[in-house]
Amino acid sequence: MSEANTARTLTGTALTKRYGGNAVLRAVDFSIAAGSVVGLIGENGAGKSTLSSIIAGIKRPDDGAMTIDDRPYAPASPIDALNSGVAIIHQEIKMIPELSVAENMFLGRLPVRRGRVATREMVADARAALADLGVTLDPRRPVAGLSTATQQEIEIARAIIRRPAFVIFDEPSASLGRHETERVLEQIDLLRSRGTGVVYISHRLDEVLRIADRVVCLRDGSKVGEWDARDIDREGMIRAMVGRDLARREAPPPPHGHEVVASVQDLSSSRFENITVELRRGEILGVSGLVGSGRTEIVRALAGADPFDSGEVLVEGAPVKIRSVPDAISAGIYMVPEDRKAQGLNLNRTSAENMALPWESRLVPSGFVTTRFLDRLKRRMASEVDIRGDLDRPVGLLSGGNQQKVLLAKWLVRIPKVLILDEPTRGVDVGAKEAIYEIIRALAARGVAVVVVSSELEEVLLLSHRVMVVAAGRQRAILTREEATPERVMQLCVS
Amino acid sequence: SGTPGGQSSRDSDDKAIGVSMSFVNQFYAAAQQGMEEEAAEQGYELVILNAQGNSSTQVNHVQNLVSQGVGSLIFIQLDAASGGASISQANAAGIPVVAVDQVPAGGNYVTYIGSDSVAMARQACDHLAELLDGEGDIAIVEGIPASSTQMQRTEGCDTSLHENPGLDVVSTTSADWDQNKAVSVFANVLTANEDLQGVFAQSDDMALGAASAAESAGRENIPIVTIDGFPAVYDAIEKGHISATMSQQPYTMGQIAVQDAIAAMEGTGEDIPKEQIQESVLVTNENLEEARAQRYYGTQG
Amino acid sequence: MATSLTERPTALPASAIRITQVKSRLKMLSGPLIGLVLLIAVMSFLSPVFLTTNNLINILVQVSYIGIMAAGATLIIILGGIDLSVSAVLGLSFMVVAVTYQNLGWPFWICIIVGLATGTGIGLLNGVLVAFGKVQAFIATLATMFAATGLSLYLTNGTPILGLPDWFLGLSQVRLLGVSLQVYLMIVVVIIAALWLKYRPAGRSLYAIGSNEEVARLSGIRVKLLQLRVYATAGFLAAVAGLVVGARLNAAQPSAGNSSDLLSVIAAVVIGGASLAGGVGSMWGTFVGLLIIGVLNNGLTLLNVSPHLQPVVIGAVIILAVLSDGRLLSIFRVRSRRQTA
Amino acid sequence: MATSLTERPTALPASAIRITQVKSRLKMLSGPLIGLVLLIAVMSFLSPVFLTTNNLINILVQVSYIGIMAAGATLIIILGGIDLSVSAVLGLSFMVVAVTYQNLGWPFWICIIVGLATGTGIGLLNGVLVAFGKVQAFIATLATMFAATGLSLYLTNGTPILGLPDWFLGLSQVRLLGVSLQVYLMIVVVIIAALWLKYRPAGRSLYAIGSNEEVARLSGIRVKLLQLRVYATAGFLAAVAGLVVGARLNAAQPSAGNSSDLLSVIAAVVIGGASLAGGVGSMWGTFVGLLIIGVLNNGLTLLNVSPHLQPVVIGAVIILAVLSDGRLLSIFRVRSRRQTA
Ligand SMILES: Nc1ncnc2c1ncn2[C@@H]1O[C@H](COP(=O)(O)OP(=O)(O)OP(=O)(O)O)[C@@H](O)[C@H]1O
Ligand SMILES: Nc1ncnc2c1ncn2[C@@H]1O[C@H](COP(=O)(O)OP(=O)(O)OP(=O)(O)O)[C@@H](O)[C@H]1O
Ligand SMILES: [Mg+2]
Ligand SMILES: [Mg+2]
Repeated sequence: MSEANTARTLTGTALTKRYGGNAVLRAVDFSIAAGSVVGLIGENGAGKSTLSSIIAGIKRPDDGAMTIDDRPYAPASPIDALNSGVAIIHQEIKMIPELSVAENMFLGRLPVRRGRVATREMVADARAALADLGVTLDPRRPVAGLSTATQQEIEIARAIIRRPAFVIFDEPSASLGRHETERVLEQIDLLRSRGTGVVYISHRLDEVLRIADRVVCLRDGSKVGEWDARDIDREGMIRAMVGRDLARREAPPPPHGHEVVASVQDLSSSRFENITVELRRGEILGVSGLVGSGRTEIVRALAGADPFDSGEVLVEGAPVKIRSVPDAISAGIYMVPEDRKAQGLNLNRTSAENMALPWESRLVPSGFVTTRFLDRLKRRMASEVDIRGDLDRPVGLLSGGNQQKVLLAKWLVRIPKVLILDEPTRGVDVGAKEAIYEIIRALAARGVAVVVVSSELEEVLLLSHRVMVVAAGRQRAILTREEATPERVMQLCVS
Repeated sequence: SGTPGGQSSRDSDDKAIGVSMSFVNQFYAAAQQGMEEEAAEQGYELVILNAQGNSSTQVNHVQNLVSQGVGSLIFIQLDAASGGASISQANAAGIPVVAVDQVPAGGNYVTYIGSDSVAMARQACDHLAELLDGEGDIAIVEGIPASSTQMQRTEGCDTSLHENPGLDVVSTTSADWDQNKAVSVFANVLTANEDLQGVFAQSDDMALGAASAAESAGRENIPIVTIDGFPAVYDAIEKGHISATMSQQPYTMGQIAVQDAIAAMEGTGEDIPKEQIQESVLVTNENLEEARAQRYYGTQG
Repeated sequence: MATSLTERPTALPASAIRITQVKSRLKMLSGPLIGLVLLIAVMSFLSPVFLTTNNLINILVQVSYIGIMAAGATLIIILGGIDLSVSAVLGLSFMVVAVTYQNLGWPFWICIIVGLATGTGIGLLNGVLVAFGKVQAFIATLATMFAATGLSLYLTNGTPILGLPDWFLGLSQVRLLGVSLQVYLMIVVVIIAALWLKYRPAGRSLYAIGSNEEVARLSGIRVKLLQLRVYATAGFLAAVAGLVVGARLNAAQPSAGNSSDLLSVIAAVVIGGASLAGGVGSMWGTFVGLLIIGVLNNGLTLLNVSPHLQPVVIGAVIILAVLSDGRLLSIFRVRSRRQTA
Repeated sequence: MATSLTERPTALPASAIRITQVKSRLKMLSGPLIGLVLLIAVMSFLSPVFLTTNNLINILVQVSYIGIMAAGATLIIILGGIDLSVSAVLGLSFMVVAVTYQNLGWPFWICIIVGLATGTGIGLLNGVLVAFGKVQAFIATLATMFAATGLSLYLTNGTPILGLPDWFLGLSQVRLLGVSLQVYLMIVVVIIAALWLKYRPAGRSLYAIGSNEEVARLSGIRVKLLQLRVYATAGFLAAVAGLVVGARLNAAQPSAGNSSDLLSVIAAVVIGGASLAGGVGSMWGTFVGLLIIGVLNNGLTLLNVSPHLQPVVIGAVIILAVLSDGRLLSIFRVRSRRQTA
C-alpha cells in the first residue's frame, strides 16, 4: 500500500454506464490529482454514486477507461481497487452488526498472527484510526447498538486506515451532526496535506465550498461543469445542478390557525420525560437537540411506534389511546421515520407497492385491493410528489433522494392531522429539499400540524413557527420563531 | 392399558423390565398391550421406549435401560445394525434379553418369541399363487426399505415366487408401511398395469390402502394378500376387499415375553426354549370367525 | 397541492410497463413451470398411460391433502416463518375427530368442528409463541410437532380408529365430472388463498412483513395479529387436510401425518419459488411445485423405477426443475443483449 | 449554511464495556444455558441414577454423532444456509466404507478415506449448487438428501453390511478415563470448529456472510469459496459421524441416516441460539443445545414417561428452555429501568 500511496493522478475518460437501455452515466471525463479535493455535486440520481462506484471497483463501466499515472486501471472488485490505492466510503453504511468495530474495519483482510486473527494488533490499529478522527470508542464492542453517526465515522476510519492514494467520500455528512462533520472535514484537510487525492460528494453545498479545490457537477449522467472552487458560488452550483435558477424561499411559514389540533401532556418513558406541547392547526413545530437527545424516541412514542409509560395525547380535544401505529394512524398522526432503509421502505418492492402499503386496509371500501386502486394511487402520488424513476420497479433501485420522496409520498396518500417528519431531508439534493420544504408548507397551509425533527438547525429555523429544544430527554424550552436564534437554541441544547 | 408401570403392588426393590421397540403399527400396540397387562397382573414395572424408526436411538435407549439397571430386557429389533449393538450392551451388563418379533442380529438372548416372518411371507405368496392358479401379473407393495421386517418378508415371498414361475412381478413399490401412502402408490400401480391380477402387500396397513385404491379404480376384484392380521383387515376380508392375511399373535407374544423376562431375571428361566415360534394363521373368508374368536390382538381385536 | 420544483420524467407507455410486469412474473415462475412442462413431456413419452385423464385425476387426488397444507405453508413462508407442525397437526386433529366420534359418541359434524378447532388451536399456539413469545418459528413449530405427534399416539395408545359415517367418506368417494370432491376442496382452498394473498389487504401485507417486519409495523400493519391469523390458518388447513386423509383411509391412523408429508409440503412451496427468507412466493408457484411433486411420484411408479432409486431420481429432478430457471434466464439475457447491441 | 448541533455521547470506561460484553454474551446464551441447568436439576431430583458418572458419560456418548454433525451445521447456519442432507450423507458415506471393505476387499483405512471423500464430495456438490447454481440451500440439500438416501439403499439393495475390523470398533469401545473415544472425537471436532469460528479470518467471515452477503462480498470476502468450504466441511463431518455410528453399530445400515437425526442436529444448533436467518450463532451455544437434547432424551427414559407422552414433554421442554431467555431478560429490564428511574 505504500507503493499505491505515491500515485499522482487518477483519470477516467468517457465513462459510461447503462441500466437496461437508459444511460445513467454518459461519457464522463473525470480526474483526481494527488493532494487535492474534488467536490462532486449533482441532483439526486445524477449519477454521483454510480461514478464513484465505478472508480472504486464496485461497478464496471459499459464504456470508457481509467488510468492511474498513465497505467491502465480497471478494478474488478473493491479489493482490486483498494490494492491499487483507491478507497470509498459508501453512501449507505455497510456494517455487520454482529461483529466488533475492529472486525468491521478490517473485514475481508483480518490480520493473522500464528494462525489466528491478531486481535490485539487489530484493536490497537482500529483504536488509533478512530482516535485520528476524534472518536473514542472501544473497538472490541459489536457494531450493533451504535448510532448511525458513529457507524459513519467507523466507515471513514475503515477506508483511510490503509492510507490509500485516493479516497471517495460519498455523502459522509448526511447522518452526521455539525461537530462530526467538522471533524471529517479536518480529516480531509489532513489527507490532502499528506498528498491524498479526495472526492467529496455532498448535498450540503457550503461543505463543498469549504473543502473542495475543484468542483465537478453532474446532471442526468453528464458532466455539466467543472470549476476551480474559487470561481464558483452556491448559486452557480445550484444553477449547474438544476439547469436553471432556483429561488430560495426564505419566507416565513404560512400563518397558522388557533384551534388546537393535538396536545401532548406529560408524555414520559424511560428515555424522555414530561413532554408537553400543543399543536395548532397549520402549525409547524421544529424539534431540535443533540444526537442522542431523545428526539426520535419522543416522536416515535407519539406515533405509536414505541410504548410510553405515562402521559396523555388529545386529538381535537378528545383523548386518544395510542398503543400502536394503527392507533396513531386512526387518530390522524402519521410519522415518516428517520431511517428509510430499515424503517421506511421495503427496498425490494416497487415504489407503488410501498406507497400503498398503509392504505390498502384503510382506503379500500370493497376490501379488495384492485389494480385500479393501485394505479390510481400511484398516478395521483406521482403528480403530487415529483419522483424521478419508474414507480413499478423496486424502490431500492432509485437514488437516495427519490427514495426519500417515495417515503414522503407514502404518508401523504391521505392527509393527516399531525404529520411527524424525522430527518425528512437526509441525503436529499437542494432542489428536492426545496420541494420537500414546499410540500411541508403546503400541508401546513391546508391545516396539517407538522412536527419536523432535524439535525440541521438551519432547516428547523427556516421551517418552524415554534422550536422545541430537547436535551437529555427533557423538553428545555419551546421558542417562538422570533426567540429561536441559533445561539439561543444551541445554548439550550447543551444546558 | 394406559401408562405402564408405576403402581406396582410388589416390593419397590424389584427390578423393572425394560422394553425397547419401534412403534409403527397396531402389531406393536397389541404387543405392548399384552406386555402391560401381563406385567400389571404380575406386579412388575415396565419401562417402554419407542425408537421411532431410528437405529441409533434404539441403541441409546438400550444403553439408558442398562444404566438405570433394569432386571431384564424385552427387545424388538428395528434393524440388523441396532440389534447387534444393543444386545451386546445388555450382555455385557449381564441383563437377560428376551427377543420379540425379530431374531437379533448378534449377541446372546434367552429366547426368541415371534412369528417366522420368512415363512409367513412365503405362505402368503403361496396362497396368492393358489388364488391365481400359479399364473398372472402381480404387484408387491413393500415396507420401509432395509428394515428387518421388509427384508424378511421380501425374502419369503421371493422363495415362493421362485417356485411359482408363472407369477410375474410387474411392479415393486414401497409405501413405507403407511396406509395413506399405499393408497397413492397403489393407485399409480393400477394405472400402470391394466392386467394386474394379484397383490402382495407386506403389511396390513398397506393392504388396506391398496384395497381402497383398487375400490376407487373400480378394480376391487384383484386379490390382495397380506401379513399381520389387524382387526381392520378381518373386516376387509369379510367385505371381500382383501383376500387373505397371515395373522400373527402379538398380544400373546407380549404376554409370553413378560413371563419369560420375569423368569429370566429371577433366575428361573433355564428351561425356557431358545425359540418360541408363534403360530401364524392364514386367515381367509373361510376361517374368519375362528380367527376373530382368538383375539390375537387383545382387546383391540 | 404540493408543488414540485423539478420537471417530470418521461413516463414509459403503459403497454411497455405491462410487458415488463408480465416478463418479470414469467421469470419468477419460469423455472418451476418449465420444469413441470418438461417433466410432463418426458413422462408422457416414457409411459403410455401417463397422459390418460384417469391418471391425471389420480395425480390431483394424490396431492390434494398436501396441497391444502401447502396453501397454509405458503402464507407462513411468505410471512417469513416456517411451520414444521402441519403434518403432525393433520394426524392429531383427525385423531381427535375419530376419538370424539367413536369413544365419546358425539354427532360427527360436531366432531369435525372439534377437530378443526384442535388444528386451529395448535396453529394459534404456534402463532402466540412466534409473535408474543419471540420464539423462532422453527423451534416453536418443532416443539408443537413433537407434542402433536405424541398426543395422537397417546389418545388411543397407538391403535387406529376405524369406521366413520358413510356421508363423510363421500369427500373421497363422491365424484363430480369424474373428479373426487377432495380435489375440488383443494382447488377451492388454493384459489381462496391465492385471492386473499393477491387482493385482500391482509394477504398483501404478508409480503411486507416477510420483507421487513419493522417497515410493515411502522406502516400501521398489525404484524402480530397477522402472524396469529396466518399460523392459525395453517393449523386449520392442516386439520382440513386431516379430514381428507381420514375420508380417504376411512380410519384415523396415529401414524398419519409423517415427516415425509411435511417435507413434501415445504418442498412444494419452495420449488414454487418462495424463499424461506420471507417476502417472496405465490400460491400459483406453490401449485406448480405441488404438481411437480405429484407428477414425479406418480411417474416414477408408472415407470416401475426401483424404490431404492426413486429418491435419487426425485433429487435430480428437483434440482433440474429449479435450475432450468437459471439457464433459461441466461439464454434470454444473451439474446436481449444481442438485440440491444 | 447548515448549522447542526451535535455532541459526542459520553464514552463508557473500558471496564463498563467489558461488563456489557459479558452481559450481552450471557444474555444470548442465558436462555438455553439456564434451560440446561434447570433441566439437569429437575432430572437429578427425579431420578437417582441421573447424576451418576456412568449416566453422564452415556449422555455424551449418545449425542456424540449428533454433535459432530451439529458442528458442521452451526457453520452452515451462521453462514445463512441450511443442510438437510447431513444425516443422509452420514448413512451413504459409511455405506460406501462398508461396501468398499466387504465387497471390494480394500484395506479398511483406504475405505475410510473413500467414505470421507464421499461425504466431502456431496457437501461440495451442495456448495456448488448453492454458490454457483444459486439454488436455495433448502432445495439443494433436500435434493442431495433424497439422492444420498436412495444411493445408500441402492448400493446393497437394502441389505445391511455387518462385520468391521476390530480396531475400528475401538472408536466406540476403547475408553480413556472411562470415556469412549467417540466422545473425545466429538469434543475435538467441536473445539476445532469453535476456535476456527472465533479466531480464523475465514471463520469470522461466516458471520459477515450470514448477516449481509453483499457487504461481505464488497469487503473482499470470497463468499462463494467460503460457501464451498463450509458445505464441504459439513459433508466431511457427516461422514465422520458416519464412522462413529458405524463403529457403534458394528454395521452399515442403509437406513442409518434418519430424518429424526437431522431434526436433532438442526434443533441443537437453533436451541443454542443460532438464527436460521444467518449471522448469529456460536459453537458453544450449539454444545449447550446438544446437551439439552441429550439430557432430555436420556432423562425421559430414566423417568419412565409413557413412550407416547415423551414427545409431548420434549416439545414443552424445548419451548421452556428457549423461553427462559425471554423471561429472564424481562426481569433484568425491569430492574435496570428501576435503577435509572
Ligand atoms: N442497479 C440499478 N439498476 C437500475 N438503475 C439504477 C441502478 N443503480 C442506480 N440506478 C439509477 O442510476 C441513476 C443514478 O443513481 P446514483 O445512485 O448514481 O445517483 P446519485 O447521484 O448518487 O444520487 P443521490 O444523490 O440520490 O445519492 C438513478 O436514476 C438510479 O435510479
Ligand atoms: N442506549 C442506546 N442504545 C442503543 N442505541 C441508542 C441508545 N440511545 C440512542 N440510541 C440510538 O442512537 C440514535 C440516536 O438516538 P435518538 O434517536 O435518541 O436521538 P435523536 O435526537 O433522534 O438523534 P438523531 O436522530 O440525530 O440520530 C438512535 O438511532 C437510537 O436508536
Ligand atoms: Mg448517491
Ligand atoms: Mg433521530
